[in-house]
Amino acid sequence: MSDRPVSSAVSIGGVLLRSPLIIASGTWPHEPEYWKDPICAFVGAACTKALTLHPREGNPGIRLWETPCGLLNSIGLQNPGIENFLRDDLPNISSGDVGVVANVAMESEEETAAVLSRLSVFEERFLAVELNISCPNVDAGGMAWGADPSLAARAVELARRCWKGPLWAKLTPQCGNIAEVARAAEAAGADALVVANTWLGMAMDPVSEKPVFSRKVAGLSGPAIFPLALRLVWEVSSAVQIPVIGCGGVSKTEDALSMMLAGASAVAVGTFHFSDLGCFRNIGRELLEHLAAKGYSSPMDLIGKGKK
Amino acid sequence: MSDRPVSSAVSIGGVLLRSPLIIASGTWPHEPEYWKDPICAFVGAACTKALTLHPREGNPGIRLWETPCGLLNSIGLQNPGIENFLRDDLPNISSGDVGVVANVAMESEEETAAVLSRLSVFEERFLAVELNISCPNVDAGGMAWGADPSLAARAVELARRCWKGPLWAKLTPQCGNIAEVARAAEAAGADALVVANTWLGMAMDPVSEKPVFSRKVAGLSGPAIFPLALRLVWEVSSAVQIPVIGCGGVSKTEDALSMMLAGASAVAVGTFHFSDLGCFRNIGRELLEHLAAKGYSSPMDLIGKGKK
Amino acid sequence: MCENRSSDSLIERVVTLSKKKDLTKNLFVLSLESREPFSRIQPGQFVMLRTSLGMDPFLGRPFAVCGTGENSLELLVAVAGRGTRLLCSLPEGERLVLRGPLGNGFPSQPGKRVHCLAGTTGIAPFLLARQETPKIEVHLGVPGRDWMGLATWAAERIPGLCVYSEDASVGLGGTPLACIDQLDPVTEVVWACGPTGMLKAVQAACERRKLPCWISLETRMACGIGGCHGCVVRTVTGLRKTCTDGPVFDSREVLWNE
Amino acid sequence: MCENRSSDSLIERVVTLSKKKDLTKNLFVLSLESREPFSRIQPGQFVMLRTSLGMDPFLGRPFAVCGTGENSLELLVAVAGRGTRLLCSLPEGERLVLRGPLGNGFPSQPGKRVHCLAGTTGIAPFLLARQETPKIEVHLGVPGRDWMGLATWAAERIPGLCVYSEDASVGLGGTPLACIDQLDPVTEVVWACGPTGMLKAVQAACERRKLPCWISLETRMACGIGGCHGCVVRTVTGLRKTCTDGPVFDSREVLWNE
Ligand SMILES: Cc1cc2nc3c(=O)[nH]c(=O)nc-3n(C[C@H](O)[C@H](O)[C@H](O)COP(=O)(O)OP(=O)(O)OC[C@H]3O[C@@H](n4cnc5c(N)ncnc54)[C@H](O)[C@@H]3O)c2cc1C
Ligand SMILES: Cc1cc2nc3c(=O)[nH]c(=O)nc-3n(C[C@H](O)[C@H](O)[C@H](O)COP(=O)(O)OP(=O)(O)OC[C@H]3O[C@@H](n4cnc5c(N)ncnc54)[C@H](O)[C@@H]3O)c2cc1C
Ligand SMILES: Cc1cc2nc3c(=O)[nH]c(=O)nc-3n(C[C@H](O)[C@H](O)[C@H](O)COP(=O)(O)O)c2cc1C
Ligand SMILES: Cc1cc2nc3c(=O)[nH]c(=O)nc-3n(C[C@H](O)[C@H](O)[C@H](O)COP(=O)(O)O)c2cc1C
Ligand code: FES
Ligand code: FES
Repeated sequence: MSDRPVSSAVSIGGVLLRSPLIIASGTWPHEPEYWKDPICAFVGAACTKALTLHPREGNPGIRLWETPCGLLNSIGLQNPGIENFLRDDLPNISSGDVGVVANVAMESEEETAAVLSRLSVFEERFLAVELNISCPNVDAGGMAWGADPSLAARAVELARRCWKGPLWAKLTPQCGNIAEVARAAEAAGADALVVANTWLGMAMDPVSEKPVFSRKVAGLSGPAIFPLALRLVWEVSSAVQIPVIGCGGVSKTEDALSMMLAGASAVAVGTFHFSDLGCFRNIGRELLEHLAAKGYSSPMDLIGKGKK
Repeated sequence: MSDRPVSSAVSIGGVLLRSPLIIASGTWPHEPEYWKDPICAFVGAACTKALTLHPREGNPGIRLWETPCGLLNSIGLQNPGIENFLRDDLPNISSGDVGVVANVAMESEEETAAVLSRLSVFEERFLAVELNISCPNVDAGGMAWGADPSLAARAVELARRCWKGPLWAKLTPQCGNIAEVARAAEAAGADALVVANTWLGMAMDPVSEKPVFSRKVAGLSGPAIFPLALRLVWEVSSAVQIPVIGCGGVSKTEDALSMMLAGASAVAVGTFHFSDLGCFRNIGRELLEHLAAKGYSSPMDLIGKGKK
Repeated sequence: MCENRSSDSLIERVVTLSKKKDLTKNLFVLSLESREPFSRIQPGQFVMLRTSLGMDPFLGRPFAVCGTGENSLELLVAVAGRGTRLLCSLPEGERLVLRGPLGNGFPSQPGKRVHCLAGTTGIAPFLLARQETPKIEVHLGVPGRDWMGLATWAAERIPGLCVYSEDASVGLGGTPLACIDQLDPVTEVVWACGPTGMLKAVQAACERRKLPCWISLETRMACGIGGCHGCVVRTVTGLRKTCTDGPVFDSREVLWNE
Repeated sequence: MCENRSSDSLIERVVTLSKKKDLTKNLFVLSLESREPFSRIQPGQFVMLRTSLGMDPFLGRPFAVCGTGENSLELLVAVAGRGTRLLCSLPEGERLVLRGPLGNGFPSQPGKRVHCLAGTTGIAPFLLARQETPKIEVHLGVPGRDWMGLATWAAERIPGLCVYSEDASVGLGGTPLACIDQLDPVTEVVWACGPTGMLKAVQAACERRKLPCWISLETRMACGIGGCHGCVVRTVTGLRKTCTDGPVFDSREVLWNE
């Protein structure tokens, strides 16, 4: 038990966050007010939408489908391309109150290298690069890079060469053995692992008798997948030494606590804030209350405690 | 369009079911009234709890944990053993109105062979054997058999030798490539595939700061996983010629229709009937209404139609 | 812990369902009261509404605002599926969570004579517009008799409302599009809100007559604030987000999604 | 389609929340009305109750029946988490889905003088028992002042009810276990219902005095009908299902789960 006041700050492989709550990639507007307090008051960092070298339109047709306590999405990396992002979005979002994590979609090695060298010019504006080797909504690249330990290693090595700042690798649940992929990414130089991205699902329209999405499959996120993501966090954090960021279905303070007890150093929230923008404030406050009640001085005291 | 009256009967690799709705293994009482109409009026078959050679106590501690639109379970194959089952339960359940599918847990090869030869003595009392190579709630065997194509093939070959009746293999989502496992099971002689079992998840108790379940991980089922199971059904039914039985999260008529459009010949319901015993009747009726409205004469007209 | 899912950010607030009026089967006017006043709401702007009970369904549902008071607003909600059924089954006094007002409404200085064409609940933004600009003309199309309650209620609020139904069972026979041929492209402008099929027909008819036309689109939405990229529509200037770039667009720009 | 999740099997039925009475903060008596009459319900039997709104939370919640009429029954529900909070927030008139009555209650021919020991809502089965067998004696333990409303309400229904609280803020100081030492193992029997900790203490005290004792257990349940094997408890005769073999067991048989 300690009398020190509780601070919510955490450190992720040397990156200091004022709170362990992170806004997950692809879910947050690139508008200036969303990167400032009070909206972000309890947020430690926010991830950009996935960035690619060239502008991308993303997928045609229906892109969203609500499921029981979940959401299927097939956005498909829509983004303005790295140059437009750096010119139009970065000045807006990097002058706010919350740190920016650049989510970089793994494309071809040349393209990814090009994106990372452009980002390197603005290195001090980013808390970290989150290398997305787990997008289920594109044909080439995407999730395939994260499905296999040797491909994951190759992607992370490439990124490590092109980006000197903190490097997070965002893993996919769609792989035979996530612990092996995690170890490969660690060995290749990742500073932290984001566990994980969306889960491959599908929806069918019984009226048209066709798959709802143009690419047939889509990524499942939201509270429905929380128990699955928690299991991955437990597994991966037992397999590697580097910090793990839990991501998938977090909606409640208990979820954030559970992820950290299972070994996460921080927790990302995506889908749930679509329905509840107050979730950061609620979770942030209740987390501090919980720490105080348990006599902890920092959320970092929780990390991996459920394993002992 | 057809004027013939709509029948709900389907055939699964030669096994005729009066309805494509199956009650999933491990969820239904072995009491006589539950195998009779009216409770079963809209049910085509019901699976027994997993059977093993010797009696099993299952797992200690908490066995159930509700999650958003889902349920984690860690029952762990509790059952009275094959002899007690044959003596005490079989006479009750095989004299009802609904066909019995014997769910056989894959244990060691000797044990499984012994169970199957005992079942063979009563072959005519069973519609089929469902070989469970996908239980996530035991240490040895269980899901490991379904994680790998060659192990799956070995398990199915063994079962094929010991059981001459219809043989279904119940696959696990926890495998690198389910299409390969499915093809291996088909080649080894399975007559149908059940796709799939529960998804490996976890729960943590923030108060005790420990995993909720004694085995830490547990199996996630219920509406939360429906989009994930549907994707597996789509994938597996594209990979094999034998019939596929969709299983995972079905709760609505749309879900049953979606599974069949994605390639399933029948649909199992487990967790959802815990909360709604009327679901069989509702889905059964609405399925017939849907078929009639669309001018189909049989649910079999739907199978795989979403792929065209 | 945060199970009540309340929120006190500026964008989201807890409101009380102060009144629920049913117009016809499956069609309700919901009056919502807020502790804090609302900023001025443009016709065409919308809110996302959800319950705080359970997490299924968990996304808010988008609805155009059809009336405002200082601390209150009104929505016209048709039961279309699970979410709207749940919202319309709640008792008065229930607390709900509201995000908004969101998006861009119809032009605030049209400068021309405005003709509003509505398909069923598409009348919502025009009820609000009429609250502020009594000289707009409103045409409402409904499928038939079942919608009489909507026509009657809307006509009370919009004296002079023209109602149409294909079979002439309510109001005139035909659709609100009938008026388009009489309009003058120089002095008049069309605003339309309703099902996509109707909007496409309005777009085509106005195109033919070179009439300026603004349409309010409906797309699936998750966030309503420009975060998810789920609500995009194809336009002549590329993909645009219905929630933040719309939902009201110049009809000449909209290319739809096919 | 089947979104209303109604059911017309014999085991499950739609009921109406005809009355909701709050006894104290977070403690309610729910009266449920059914179109079909209920079969006779034994004290200790329970039902599983769920809403038909949304699928989260989706499992029914188990509650002992505390009162019955011909077509109605009453439950005493404490808010303990998400599910009970939702159930207790619904308005009168709401339709709910009820599974049951389920399980085996206290012995119907005890043949001895019955002393019922209840911890808070554990009084539910004894309210029902008293409805039928006025000569049982009931002892209720509550944590303190906050539970005064329960004590008052229960005392109206059970004249002569003995109430205890540790700090003597309601009724006598101490716990219902106090009476055990005065009982005669030959002519008297104990029935107990309440939190697990209390039941263990009652079990131990009765064991010591060789008093016959029946206890009603609470375990997590998914189905309530013996299908899921989720509710098992370790007994001298092996694992037993709380839902179908219990929830009332002879206390000498129960080994608990640790
Ligand atoms: C800007 C805007 C304004 C709207 N204004 C009104 C209004 O004033 N009155 C009214 O009754 N309806 C309005 N709608 C339509 C209303 O949002 C849908 O009817 C409602 O979301 C359906 O939800 P559900 O759960 O009942 O249906 P379900 O089909 O069960 O919904 C499943 C999912 O699809 C989405 N969805 C389904 N249909 C639509 C649709 N037509 N538009 C957008 N999303 C849809 C839902 O939001 C949900 O996420 C508006 C929609 C938009 C985008
Ligand atoms: C046979 C029986 C009779 C009961 N009678 C009463 C009664 O008369 N009055 C009353 O207020 N309560 C009674 N309970 C306890 C009541 O069922 C729980 O308080 C309730 O299920 C908690 O649900 P929740 O969603 O509010 O809590 P949560 O903790 O959110 O529930 C999560 C899950 O755990 C289960 N759970 C949590 N606590 C319990 C518990 N103590 N017992 C069983 N399951 C639990 C829930 O059912 C749910 O599946 C009884 C329980 C049993 C088994
Ligand atoms: C609409 C939407 C868009 C997303 N876009 C991206 C993306 O561009 N890059 C990425 O790495 N993850 C993306 N994700 C995945 C989320 O960042 C997150 O990993 C996932 O949704 C699981 O977390 P959640 O359940 O909290 O949403 C997206 C998710 C959603 C719902
Ligand atoms: C409590 C419980 C017990 C189960 N026991 C078994 C079992 O013994 N054998 C088996 O093959 N599957 C078992 N399952 C898995 C179900 O049969 C089914 O495959 C899974 O729950 C997914 O379907 P659902 O979402 O409809 O429940 C069990 C599931 C639950 C919830
Ligand atoms: S609804 Fe999320 S961007 Fe428009
Ligand atoms: S609750 Fe399912 S067996 Fe008892």
